[in-house]
Amino acid sequence: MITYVANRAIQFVLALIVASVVVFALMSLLPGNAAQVALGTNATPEAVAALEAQYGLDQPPLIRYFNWVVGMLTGNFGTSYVTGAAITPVIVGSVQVTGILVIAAIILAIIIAVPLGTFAALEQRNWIGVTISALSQIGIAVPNFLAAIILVIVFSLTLGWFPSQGWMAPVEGLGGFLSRLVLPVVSLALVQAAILTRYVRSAVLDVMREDYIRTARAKGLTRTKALFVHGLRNAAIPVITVAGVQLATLLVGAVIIEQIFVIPGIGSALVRAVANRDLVTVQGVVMVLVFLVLIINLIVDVLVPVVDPRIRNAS
Amino acid sequence: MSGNPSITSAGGTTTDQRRRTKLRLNASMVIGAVLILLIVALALVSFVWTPYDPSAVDPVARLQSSSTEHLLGTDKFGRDTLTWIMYGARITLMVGIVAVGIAVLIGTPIGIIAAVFAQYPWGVWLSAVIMRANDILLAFPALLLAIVFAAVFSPGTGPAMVAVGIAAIPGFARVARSGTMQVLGSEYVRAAKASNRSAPAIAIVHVLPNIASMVIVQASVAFAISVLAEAGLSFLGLGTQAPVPSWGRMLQESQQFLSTQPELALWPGLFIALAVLGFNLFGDGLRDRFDPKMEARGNV
Amino acid sequence: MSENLLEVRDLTITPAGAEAPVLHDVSLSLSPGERVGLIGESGSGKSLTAQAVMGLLPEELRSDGTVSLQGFAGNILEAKEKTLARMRSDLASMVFQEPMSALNPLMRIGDQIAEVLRIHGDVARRDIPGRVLDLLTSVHMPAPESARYAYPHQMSGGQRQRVMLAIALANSPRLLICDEPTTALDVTVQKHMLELITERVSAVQAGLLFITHDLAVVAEVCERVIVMYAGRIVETGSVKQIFTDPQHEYTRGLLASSDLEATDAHRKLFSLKTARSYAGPIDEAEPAAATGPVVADEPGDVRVPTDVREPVPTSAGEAHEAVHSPPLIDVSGVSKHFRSGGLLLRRRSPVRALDDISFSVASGQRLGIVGESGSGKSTILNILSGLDRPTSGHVRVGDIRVESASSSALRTLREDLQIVFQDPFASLDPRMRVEDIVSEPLIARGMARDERLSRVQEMLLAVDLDTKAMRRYPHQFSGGQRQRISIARALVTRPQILVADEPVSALDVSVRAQVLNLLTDLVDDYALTLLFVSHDLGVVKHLCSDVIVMKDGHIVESGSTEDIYAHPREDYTRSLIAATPSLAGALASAP
Amino acid sequence: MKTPRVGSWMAALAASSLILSGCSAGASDSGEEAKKDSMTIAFTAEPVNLDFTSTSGVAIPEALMENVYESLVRVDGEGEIQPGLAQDWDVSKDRKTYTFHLQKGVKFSNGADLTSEDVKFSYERVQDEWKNALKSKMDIVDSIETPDDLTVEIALKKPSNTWLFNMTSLVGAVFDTEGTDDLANEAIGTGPFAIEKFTRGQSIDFAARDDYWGEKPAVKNVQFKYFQDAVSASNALKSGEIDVVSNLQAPELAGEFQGKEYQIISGTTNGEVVLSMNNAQGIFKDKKAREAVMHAIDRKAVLDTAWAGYGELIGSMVPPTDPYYEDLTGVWDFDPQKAKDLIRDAGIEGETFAFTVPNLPYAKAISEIVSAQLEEVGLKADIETQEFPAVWLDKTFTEHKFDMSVINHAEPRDILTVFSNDYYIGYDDSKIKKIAEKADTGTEKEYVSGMKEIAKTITEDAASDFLFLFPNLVIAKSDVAGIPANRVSDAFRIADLSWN
Repeated sequence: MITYVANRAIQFVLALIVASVVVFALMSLLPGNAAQVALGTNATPEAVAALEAQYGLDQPPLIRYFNWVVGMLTGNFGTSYVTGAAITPVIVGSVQVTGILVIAAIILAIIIAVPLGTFAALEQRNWIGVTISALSQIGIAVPNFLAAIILVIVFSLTLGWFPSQGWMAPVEGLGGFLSRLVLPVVSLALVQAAILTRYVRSAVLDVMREDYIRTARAKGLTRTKALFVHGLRNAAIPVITVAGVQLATLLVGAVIIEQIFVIPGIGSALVRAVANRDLVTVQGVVMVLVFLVLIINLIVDVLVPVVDPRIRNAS
Repeated sequence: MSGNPSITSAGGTTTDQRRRTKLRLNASMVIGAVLILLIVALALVSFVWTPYDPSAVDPVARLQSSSTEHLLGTDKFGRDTLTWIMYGARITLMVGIVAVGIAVLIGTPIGIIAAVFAQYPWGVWLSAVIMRANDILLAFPALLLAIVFAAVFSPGTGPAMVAVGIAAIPGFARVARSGTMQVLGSEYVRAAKASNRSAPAIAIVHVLPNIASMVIVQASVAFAISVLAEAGLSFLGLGTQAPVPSWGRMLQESQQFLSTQPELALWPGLFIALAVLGFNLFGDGLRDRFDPKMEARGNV
Repeated sequence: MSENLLEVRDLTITPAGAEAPVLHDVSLSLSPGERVGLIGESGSGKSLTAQAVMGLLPEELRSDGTVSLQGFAGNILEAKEKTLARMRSDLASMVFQEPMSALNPLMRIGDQIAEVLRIHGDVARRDIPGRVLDLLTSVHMPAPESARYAYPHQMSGGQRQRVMLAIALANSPRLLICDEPTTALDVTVQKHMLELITERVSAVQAGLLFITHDLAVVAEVCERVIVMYAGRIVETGSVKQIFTDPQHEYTRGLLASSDLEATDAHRKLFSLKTARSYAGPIDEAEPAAATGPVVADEPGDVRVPTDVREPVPTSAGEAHEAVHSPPLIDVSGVSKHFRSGGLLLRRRSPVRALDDISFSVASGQRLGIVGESGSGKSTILNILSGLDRPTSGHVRVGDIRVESASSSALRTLREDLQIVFQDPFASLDPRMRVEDIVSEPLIARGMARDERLSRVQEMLLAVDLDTKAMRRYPHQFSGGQRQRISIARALVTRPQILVADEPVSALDVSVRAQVLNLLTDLVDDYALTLLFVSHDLGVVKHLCSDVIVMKDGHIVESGSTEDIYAHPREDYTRSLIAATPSLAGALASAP
Repeated sequence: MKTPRVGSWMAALAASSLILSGCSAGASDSGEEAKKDSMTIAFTAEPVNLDFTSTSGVAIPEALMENVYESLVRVDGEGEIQPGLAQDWDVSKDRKTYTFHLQKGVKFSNGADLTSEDVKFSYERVQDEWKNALKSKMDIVDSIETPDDLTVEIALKKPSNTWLFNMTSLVGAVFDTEGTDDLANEAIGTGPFAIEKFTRGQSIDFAARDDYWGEKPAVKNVQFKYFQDAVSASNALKSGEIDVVSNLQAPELAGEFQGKEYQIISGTTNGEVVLSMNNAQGIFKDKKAREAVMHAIDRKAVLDTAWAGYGELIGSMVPPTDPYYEDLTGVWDFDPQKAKDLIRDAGIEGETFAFTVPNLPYAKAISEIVSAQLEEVGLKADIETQEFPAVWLDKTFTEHKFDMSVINHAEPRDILTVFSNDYYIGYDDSKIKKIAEKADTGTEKEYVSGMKEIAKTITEDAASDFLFLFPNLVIAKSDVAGIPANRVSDAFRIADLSWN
């Protein structure tokens, strides 16, 4: 297992370095700069030049890149010359917010998808199975911002069960935190649940054809019991990998839900920073995102051998 | 003693069983094809005829629900929604197909090359590098690509499509790589090697046809995600720009009228769902049709 | 009705949506403790019958008729899943064919055995661990204490099948059904398994329904035999009566084509069509085998065939002249070690696949390589065909030194040496038409398209396939037909050497005879040198003039086929020969 | 058809998620009694930092001016200049020296007393250290004297009618001599409120100062909450989580607040929505082409469809609240036929022009209807949407790569800056330069008549088409009082807010 971890670590670091170069290059492509944005419509060329000097934008790119990387290595993403505030707390805060939101959404998606997908596979011949897979097909087609708006109209404006927007940290008030979590999590979870249901259904269908399910039935388990006792764990492996990819894409994918529900997540921070051409913050946010996604990939790669002894022995 | 049920003289049972499964499989493919043709028809007809000129503004007839002269009602500028749905079909089809096209044409070869390299001792780390680069691309938020492209090339359907397409590459690379590894492990590839076929020839002749079904499934799901991503981008002002009609933007702009005039969101949302449903069903049908493993087992 | 353990009346099974049934009015019965064999080739419906008895038929099949089991109220075919579940592994249990995939890969062996005890609750919870240990020892599992904590993938095929048997017999059922339990096992392991089954079944006084395509195995295990063909029962009777005096034409054909020692006038194996002149099994090989007192077979009660059968003269004759000219293939001191290491190439104990192998093959010679799985026979093939390089030692094929050959030299080697693979389903690309599959080796030679097509037609005729087959896909052919396509592909470049890697072990008995006859004709017509790899001694004995016996990467013994079979020098060879079930041997010892 | 299916599915899921949420605290958890001394106001553009000396834009002064920072003078809803930190002031005969007498007992939020020294320090700092280009409004100041702690004498280089008005804007803000080291994060002012919490991208919380020199504000805690999405803001108001939506960016939603529990205020701002044309180069260099556009655009239809009719039609770059306002809507009447003739004369029939549109809600809506109307008369718009502020500022504003654009110029009294030579519109200001010079130094009356003449000349030159005055569309709960109807100064004054 040690060589496995060692070479994964090396690949991890290499990936981060390459990502940092790509991010920096992409940012320098962006037209317009922070100085212009700061001075807005009543800027004069001299004022813009002076501000660029103050922001250090006039230094050659290589030096800016190294200052930034050195800063990052020491754990501080530096101060944003646009907002004048330290970047690290902004990133850490917004990652926590999006983290809670996205993990809750994926968990809810799994809670919905596993039973639905299994049931669709078990009943694939009769109308229940067909409706579930049809629903999941249509579910994929529902954009999450449409689902969000409908949820707000139904559950917030007419029924008044939940607030229509806003974010409250758990420490400030559990009731407020939970009630503001429900609608955004449900709107995020719907599409993911629909996609996951399709993968669970095909994973369970594959598992049902396996010989050890037939053995389990020959041992005296009914068809459904055999599937639940023996099948589901084997079906878990493809589901884990898909859920991992979904979690990774949702980190930024949730930005639209963050905007509708006014939640200060990492996606909104990224959009705001790019709009203000606050390049240092953008680079910091993207590096954290890349780091998180690589961590998620690592967790999935570690989880799989935990579930499957065959892989555990091989590596 | 594998499961092939045919013994020379008792052929009767197997052919009708295979014909039956072929019939059932086609059901999902046929429905899918019909839906896709409906949307393609909408797009094609819009080149020739539309009830109104899409840019024709009629402030008096603003925000009407469906009526005789405006079948699906009008938007806040008084433009005919049915016309916009027909024009929008073009953009949505283009976005879906171009984005998936980019992802398939770049992602699949990357996957195949990574798998082929993994066979040779010197290629193992190269394959690892390719797959890690793939992870980085997965880690890169599609949204950031979209923002940068929109800023560099000015926001519009083009940059949005390309960004969504690039973001879908990792998915195809993974599917292609695992599929190719399976095919390269098979005995018919060993046989091909034993008869002097070169690695590229094997990749084209043996690998591509055999992983086609997996790529098709991935493509049908990717189509759905791309269409929705473009709609989402228009939410941030990055997708198709005014006054070009696109279902995504119609959906996003109908958001303000949801409680007063919901059908403004209903029609674009419905047609996006039909398009996505169509491609998914067609994808499933195609995969089962070409996948002998599925046919031998005869179940859907 | 009541005294019979199992009663099946007019069982008919029809797939949903199809009219023609797959099983037609099958009726059979089994009295308590009786051991009955159910023989038939793939597609005969024997497995479906077994699944019907256990209530494990796939959903999309409609079944009519009645299946009643002693101790189970009502017709099993109409019972609900809940009531059936209580019956399974309590009254009747089943062992399946593929041990590799029959156990849940994520669960330890001990837990999977304990589960069947827990389900039926005959054993108190705290005694279950003890009971699991007893079961493992009862199936002669080595080191049962550590085996219970192992995972399925840490066990061999034979050990897994023992676990399946332990599970099946855990609650001492009244009826044990075995569906081809030993087909996937090596010969020696199969022998122990069969002995174990008979021993455990009699210990528990359970009835046995044994399903197989291998007549010799049935003869060894069962008292009565039912023969099925195309979904119908064609004949039943005692083992002796069926195997010495078969009534139905199909039974006789089956008997003839599975007897590798009998050849017809043209020295061809009997096949279904040519079975009429088959005289029945003659056990002329002196039972030198050490195991058990085998009474020499009285020739009296067996009709001596008209023409005197003598060993195949031609090949032996040829072998003598070939000695003078230098051998076509020369392998000396070859070893092959596989080193498994990650990116950092950490030192891991190397796997020694081949250890100092030396042999040579004269041109035109027919050499057999015999050995069980893991003996290294496939590794040898890989090296000879240039797909792999030896770790040490050198290999010469014609004038090419394989271990140091350049890639272009390897290309010419591959044109002279072609392989026929084992699994007819996996060795043909499912998405290519037959004409492309067979012509593929010619493409690498840069032959023009029309010349390639004419060559393909010529080869298809040579393997008795009509040229209409060219436009069709592999899944439209039976196992036997696909193997012919594979042979056509191998011979299309007119190679000097044909390497056959277990070409017939995946085929039905009746089809096997046709393919072997085809091989013998082609080897003669194209003056090929044949390297025939197999774990089946009978096939090698029929086809090859000389044989090498391999075990764990070493050559245990080598020599002409007659010497090795008549008086094997090494114990391993002797146990291999003894373990190969032969029809005549079984009949001789049958009561 | 689609909504019910989604609805039923949602209901089932919501029920399960309701259990997940356990104790849902109901819609607004701010109880009845807390409502009285706190208020939440929704805004759209959120401030990047608190330092308007180096970052321009509407958001920062909107939050800080008259709430945290105060100037010597302020302007009321009707555009009249009122006393601020200066109790009163007198102007010398040659109108070049202003003597301000400061209020007594004024304290900064850090406890320091306000003295004339602070005023001198603040205004000299504008000239030397400010990056914000608005600092040019202080160029006219020659010297600042402080005879005693409560008197400030400011001498101008030459008399100016606009200088005193300019002092009501953020340029006139008074800082404490020790309070300017971290302006981006800390705002130390003399105003009625101090900043309690500033969470970037989310909200600013103001707390009333009990040591304020003037009248104490009725509402103690005010929160500015920033909404990227207009629909979320209106939903938050409907469900009672916020009390006021300042400047609703989706005017169509206003219709849903007709009921008695809400009030809709549609006042004026200083924002003129300008359909700017590139006068220096390209198709609209030719006056005829510009005139054709003026006739081709039906400004009423643009207002009704793009911004649901909220906002006022104005014929020039001057809002009604400015003293030199004159209704010039009649100068260019909607006459498509005349527009077609002009286009034929100018020989630009069927030509395409580059229409750069910032991706702001009002701009995108306007571009759709304007391009349709121009197409009617034979001018084809090639619309290029540009990310605002970065790309629009870079390509259109700085590099002048455009033929036509549309933007809301929100700065007060910006007619002279927007129509100067080097500004992005590229208007030839030679005709109006001398008039502006005379007006500024002349008497009050001369100033008003001079500025009117300038506004008329610009409109007659068809430099740009003034579509409409951006409305100050405020929607609030019916029991909220003291909301500023018109936005004349930079500030959104919260001191007058109260519950009744």
